[in-house]
Amino acid sequence: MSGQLVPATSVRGQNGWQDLLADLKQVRASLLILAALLIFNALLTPNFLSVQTLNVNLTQVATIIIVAMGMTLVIATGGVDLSVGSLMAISGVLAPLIFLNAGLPGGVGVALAFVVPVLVTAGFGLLNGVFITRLRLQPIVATLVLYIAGRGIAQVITNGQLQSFDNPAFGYIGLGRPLGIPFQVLLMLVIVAITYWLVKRTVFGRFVLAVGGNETAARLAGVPTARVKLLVYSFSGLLAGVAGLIVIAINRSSDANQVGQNMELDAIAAVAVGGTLLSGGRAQVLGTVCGALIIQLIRYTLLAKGVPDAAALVVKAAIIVAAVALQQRRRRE
Amino acid sequence: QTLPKLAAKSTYRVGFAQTESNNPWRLAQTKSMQDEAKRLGYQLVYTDAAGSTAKQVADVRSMIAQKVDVIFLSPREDKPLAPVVKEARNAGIPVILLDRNIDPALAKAGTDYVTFIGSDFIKEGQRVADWLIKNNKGKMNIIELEGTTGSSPANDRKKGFDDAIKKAGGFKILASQSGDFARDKGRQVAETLLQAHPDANVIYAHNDEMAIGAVSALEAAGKKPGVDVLVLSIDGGKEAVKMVVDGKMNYVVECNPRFGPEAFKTLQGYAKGTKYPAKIINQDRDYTPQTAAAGLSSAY
Amino acid sequence: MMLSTAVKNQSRLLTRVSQFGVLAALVLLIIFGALRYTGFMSEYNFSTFLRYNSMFGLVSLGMCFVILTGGIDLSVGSVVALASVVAALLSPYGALTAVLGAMAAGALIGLINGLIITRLNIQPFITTLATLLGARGLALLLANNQGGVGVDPNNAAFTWLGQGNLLHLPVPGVMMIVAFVAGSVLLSLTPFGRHALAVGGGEDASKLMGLPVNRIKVTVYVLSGALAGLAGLILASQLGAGQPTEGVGWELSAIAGVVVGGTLLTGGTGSVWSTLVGAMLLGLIFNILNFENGKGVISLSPYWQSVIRGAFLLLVVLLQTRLGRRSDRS
Amino acid sequence: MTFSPVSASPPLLEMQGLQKSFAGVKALDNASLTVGAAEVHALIGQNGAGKSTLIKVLTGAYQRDAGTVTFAGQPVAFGSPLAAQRGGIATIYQEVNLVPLRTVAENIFLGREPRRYGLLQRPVMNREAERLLGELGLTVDVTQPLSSYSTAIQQMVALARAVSINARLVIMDEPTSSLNEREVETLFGVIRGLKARGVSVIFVSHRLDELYAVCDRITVMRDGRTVYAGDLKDISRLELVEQMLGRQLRSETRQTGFVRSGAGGQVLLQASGVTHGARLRNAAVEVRTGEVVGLAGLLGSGRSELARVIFGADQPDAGEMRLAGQPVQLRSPSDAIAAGLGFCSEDRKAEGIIPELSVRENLTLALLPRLARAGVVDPHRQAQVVADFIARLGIKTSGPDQPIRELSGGNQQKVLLARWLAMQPKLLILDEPTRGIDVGAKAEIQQLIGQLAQEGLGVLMISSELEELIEGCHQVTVLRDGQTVARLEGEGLNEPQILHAMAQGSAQDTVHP
Ligand SMILES: Nc1ncnc2c1ncn2[C@@H]1O[C@H](COP(=O)(O)OP(=O)(O)OP(=O)(O)O)[C@@H](O)[C@H]1O
Ligand SMILES: Nc1ncnc2c1ncn2[C@@H]1O[C@H](COP(=O)(O)OP(=O)(O)OP(=O)(O)O)[C@@H](O)[C@H]1O
Ligand SMILES: [Mg+2]
Ligand SMILES: [Mg+2]
Repeated sequence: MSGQLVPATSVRGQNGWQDLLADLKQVRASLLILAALLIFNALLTPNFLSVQTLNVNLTQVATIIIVAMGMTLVIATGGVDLSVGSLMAISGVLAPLIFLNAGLPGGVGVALAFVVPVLVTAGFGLLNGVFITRLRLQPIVATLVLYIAGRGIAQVITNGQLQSFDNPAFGYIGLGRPLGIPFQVLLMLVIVAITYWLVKRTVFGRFVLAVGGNETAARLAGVPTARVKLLVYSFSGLLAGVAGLIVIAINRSSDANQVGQNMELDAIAAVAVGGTLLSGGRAQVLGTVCGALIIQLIRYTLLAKGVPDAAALVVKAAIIVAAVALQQRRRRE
Repeated sequence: QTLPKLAAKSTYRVGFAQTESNNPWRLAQTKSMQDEAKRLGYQLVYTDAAGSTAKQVADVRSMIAQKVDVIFLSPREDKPLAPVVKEARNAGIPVILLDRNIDPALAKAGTDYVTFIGSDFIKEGQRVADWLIKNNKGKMNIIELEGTTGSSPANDRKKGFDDAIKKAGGFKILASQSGDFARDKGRQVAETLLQAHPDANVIYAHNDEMAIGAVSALEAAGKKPGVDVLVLSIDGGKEAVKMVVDGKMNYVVECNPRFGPEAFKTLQGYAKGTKYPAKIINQDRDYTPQTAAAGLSSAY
Repeated sequence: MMLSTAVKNQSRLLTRVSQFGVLAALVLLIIFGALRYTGFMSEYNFSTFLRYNSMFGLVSLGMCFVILTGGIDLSVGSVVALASVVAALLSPYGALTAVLGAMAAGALIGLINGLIITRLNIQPFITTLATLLGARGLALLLANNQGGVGVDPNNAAFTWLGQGNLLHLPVPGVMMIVAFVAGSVLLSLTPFGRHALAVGGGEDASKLMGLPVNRIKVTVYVLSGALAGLAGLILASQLGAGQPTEGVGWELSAIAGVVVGGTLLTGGTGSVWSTLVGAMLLGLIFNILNFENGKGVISLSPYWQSVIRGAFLLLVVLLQTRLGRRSDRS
Repeated sequence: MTFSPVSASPPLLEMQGLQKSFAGVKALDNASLTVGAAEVHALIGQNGAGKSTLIKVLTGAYQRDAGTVTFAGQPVAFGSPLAAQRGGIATIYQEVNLVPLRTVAENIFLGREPRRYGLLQRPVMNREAERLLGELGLTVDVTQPLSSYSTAIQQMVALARAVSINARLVIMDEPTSSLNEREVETLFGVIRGLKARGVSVIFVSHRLDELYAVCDRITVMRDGRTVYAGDLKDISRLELVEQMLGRQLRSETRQTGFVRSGAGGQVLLQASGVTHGARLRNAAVEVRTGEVVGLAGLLGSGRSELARVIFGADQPDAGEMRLAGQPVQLRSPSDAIAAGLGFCSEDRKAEGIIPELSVRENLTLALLPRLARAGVVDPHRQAQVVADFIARLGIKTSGPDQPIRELSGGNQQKVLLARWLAMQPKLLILDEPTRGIDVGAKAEIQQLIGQLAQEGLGVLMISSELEELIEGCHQVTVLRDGQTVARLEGEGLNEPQILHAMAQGSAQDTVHP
């Protein structure tokens, strides 16, 4: 058998930038919508073109994007994670309990407050994974359990009471501004980069797509499907935990009833508007970022223009449908 | 039909149908009720409707089925709870309404329920407006952070404030959007509105939580809360009153959630045969930069 | 290659067992309640229970049909709210107008769902997530941002629909039972029901076998919308006001009810009656928790209640799938 | 190009100048097809030639880009398979397209259930279904879900469905790929019956023998074009294959391309007493290095199940397995892969391909961990492996980035084979590796298997084609009802012996110690 090699030039996937460009091309529908929204606002919304506007939007969208990164991977495996909002509440409730604890020396308490809650929510994410892989529950049902019970757990921990605090060291995650850039925005960028790299470059990323594309086939090809799912749901839980910390740091208070409310819907909408099919087998990381930005900009625009809440809901619904439809038309072409 | 009698006993089984428990005000109200019941040695049968009127109706009915002695009800809305109030009366259970009233066309105090204890939400809005009118520094541009869309405190606090402001003239409400009574949402909405309306110099929030969120938003935008922009709020929780003391907020109207003592006193009085008026309006304070420091220790 | 008769019968039996597993759980829970709480078995509690839970039953029925075809309808909660407002607004023009209006409003949102899903090819989850927002917005707009839209107090017929009795049964309960009987006939005795199941079991195959897949899908969403509309009507009549902010999270209760009833979210199989049992079971847990609280032995905060509800859901679903799977295997 | 006209009577179906592209790929390029009345028409061509596409365009599953279709004298353009069905065309599509969760009877009658007053008449439907299947020589419980039956039975159900639709034209896209010879005979009987009733049949198959057995006329497609049409009796097999491949052959390609070498070396795999539920009861098989072992048996005899158990995809209830003499317990496919096993399953669509992923990702899926350092994939090595195998196996694809779902069935199969060959396994298990693959590719694959064995690979191959087993295997193990009933090699390895063992050989007298 003559093992003939195709000349190396025809082999794709060598240049990282080309790769990135190709990916951006895939999500150009979302990019176009995003551009349209930006232009609309630049022309019609007063004071839109300013650094502070950028700051406001990026800080507000950071948590959605962070959670949506985990959601992208979960959805790529053909699942969905409804529990993210409740997990945010859990991490948000745990952190102040730790750093306000008098028994711990200041620095240690804050350090633990960053680490422990996130590990706990990752653990809950793992539990979601166990429900799905070991107990073989469908993802919607499995994560619905923690969606209901998770917030309850957070509320039980604090008996529903709001915890206020003023701790600059901990607050850095939500209020810090290295080089004038909000810290949570930097954190978000790092998490996006990591997720993108996971999907593009690692074996794990391919396995995620394979599990979502055809689980039986993946298993027969030696993909450790259960482990892949456990990891993905843990990752989602971990990121939800991080987002929870950011939210409470900005507000200098933790409210188990409110932290992360409706986050699952925002994150899923971001993923969908970003062009990832909910049936699994694909992951458009950059698309999700665009999707989240689109949703954020819609919200900003409607608020800034003074559109009443009720009407804003209708407009938001229409834009989500239009964006997803456009995205899919593109793909079919 | 008349109100059922309540036998004078040493202890009672008392129902308390709460509307929701997703904000500090409600939590404080519930705690106050629970503490007072415990102090008196009564058994409190507590339900939480989680923001659903339909569930609250079912909750009250389950209390009727359990034959509690008295029902304290914080009706989520003024019409839907009227039928169950009558059902309770017919089942021989007196009802005392807390913090929100029932449409007088559908149920009457003295015949259908004992009385209503609470504050007047419209009045609260008015009081905020009155303070602002009095402290008018000319050219006031207002951002209003509304409560949960469709909820009665949001509607009433808006109505009271807006009407008074309109009548006074010379004020402009630049934007009025819902912040859902929540700190985080209030902060985000305030951030956006401040960005879109840099000329705003007053923020009126329908509750403390949103006002505290607005203070964060102002700080993030590099403005001095309480100085560059006046911050006004309703509720009067400790955190907000502290902010008035610190000069970050300017005026807070109290809406005291500590219903326990008053509610149970009314119960005992009713059992003894005391007659009550249709409404018992709480004597709510307010906190100005001058009075806040003194009131801080007693704020809830 | 054929299964022996004995094995076959055994497998049938086990399928039954899995179907009746939830029913058994329901009966056990009722017995538990009857023994433990006074007032639990009263006619009053029974009718209260039905009045409130009939709305969940109706929404779950619609959801069941949607899920059978492999779809999902997240918009039902908002549709209930929208329909209740429509019913309240129409109540001065007669009870029938209000009934038809509420159901039409629901059906209209269902139609929009169905058309977006089939024509624009957008997945049901996303489509109905969008209409969940949109219908809520519409409800608030129609209600002029007020928390409640008063019903015409003079329309006794309208009030009867939610608050009246028929043959000693609450009217909403009767409506629910009638709807379930009709739903059951539709599912197991008409070609439409079989086709809906087929679409859920294999959409491409159904298309190649010549089924009008799109029409079937649109129909189930319209059905789900109309049933949510009926629930909205009951809501408005029972509360004497249209409720634009009601129904938050009902979609998840409905999904849970359907799943607890043993229907797979992937579509293709499922049963109307076990959905009813599933929905009632979830309602009963609320009722029992209320009574337990009233007993005062252990006073549970509402927070513990949601933890318990989550755990209960997990437990029932697990039991359900375990039993179901065992019957599959033999 | 002009083709000899059909007999005097006007044709039932005439398709002319058909065009169809998918995302720029021309699947049909001026294709034509003419089928006479009461005629059994063969449609052949290499994998990806466009046969299935032509059929789907006809039945309205796809909309054509250009061309005319005349059916029963009328120009038609069916908007959907339903319209085609109503118009008198019944179709069995290539991948069995039924609804697994619904019962057998429902699958047969879906869309045209017997009803009264708008209500379903279930007993009537079940009785009718039983009768229809009975006519095909099949007795099954029609109230059970279709998924509880094997691919072959599902294929027969699809057949029953097609036959029971009162159609003037029945299309069968590779109906025989999962049938055994007895069932193929039944099918032929059905086809002849249809013909006798004046119904025409379009029959797609890669097995030339079958074509000559039942077909009257033939159309050959290549690269989306119709390259030959005429009476089957006028064309020899050699000419037919030349038309298909588009090149001159020196002599007719042998049906199988195995190179059988001397018997193998040490024992590689030893499985004995394997039991799994009711489907496997005491099955045993042995493979040596460098040996191709065939696994024969009737449908449902447990061959696939045995393969799955060996590969760790299912856990046996009892049984012993040794690899290179060491007892092993494989708990999952990844265990098996780590132990040097590879497994190409029989159901390409459900268990093989990951449809959304590219050829590249599909091909290297199992290999990925080896192409990676610290979990990061090396794109250069990956690209190299892919390019290498695309060339070696002659995979027809527009490039490694093409999603595998866009490839024709045969080419998908090649990608899956490449997935395992790239692993350089010690033992390769192939379940029906040449099912649905055209003659050219089939010979190549068989040759490849032979060659790999020569290089020391052990192969366990399931096949329903006796010829393939006899010519290509050193040894054939026969299963019946989940039991190993015979192990044939050397002189004993011939068709009558295998058939005998498959059909009635008893475990006691034929099993070798
Ligand atoms: N849905 C589709 N999208 C893109 N390309 C397609 C699609 N369906 C078929 N093709 C392409 O059209 C060509 C013809 O495919 P078709 O399935 O008709 O071949 P075939 O002759 O039936 O092959 P086989 O014998 O392998 O079944 C192939 O190149 C295939 O890749
Ligand atoms: N007794 C049975 N009852 C129901 N289904 C059966 C039975 N036996 C076998 N089957 C079905 O037939 C399928 C094929 O069986 P198996 O894979 O063991 O045999 P096989 O010889 O490989 O047949 P095939 O040629 O269909 O691959 C099984 O996966 C199973 O779904
Ligand atoms: Mg084909
Ligand atoms: Mg097989």
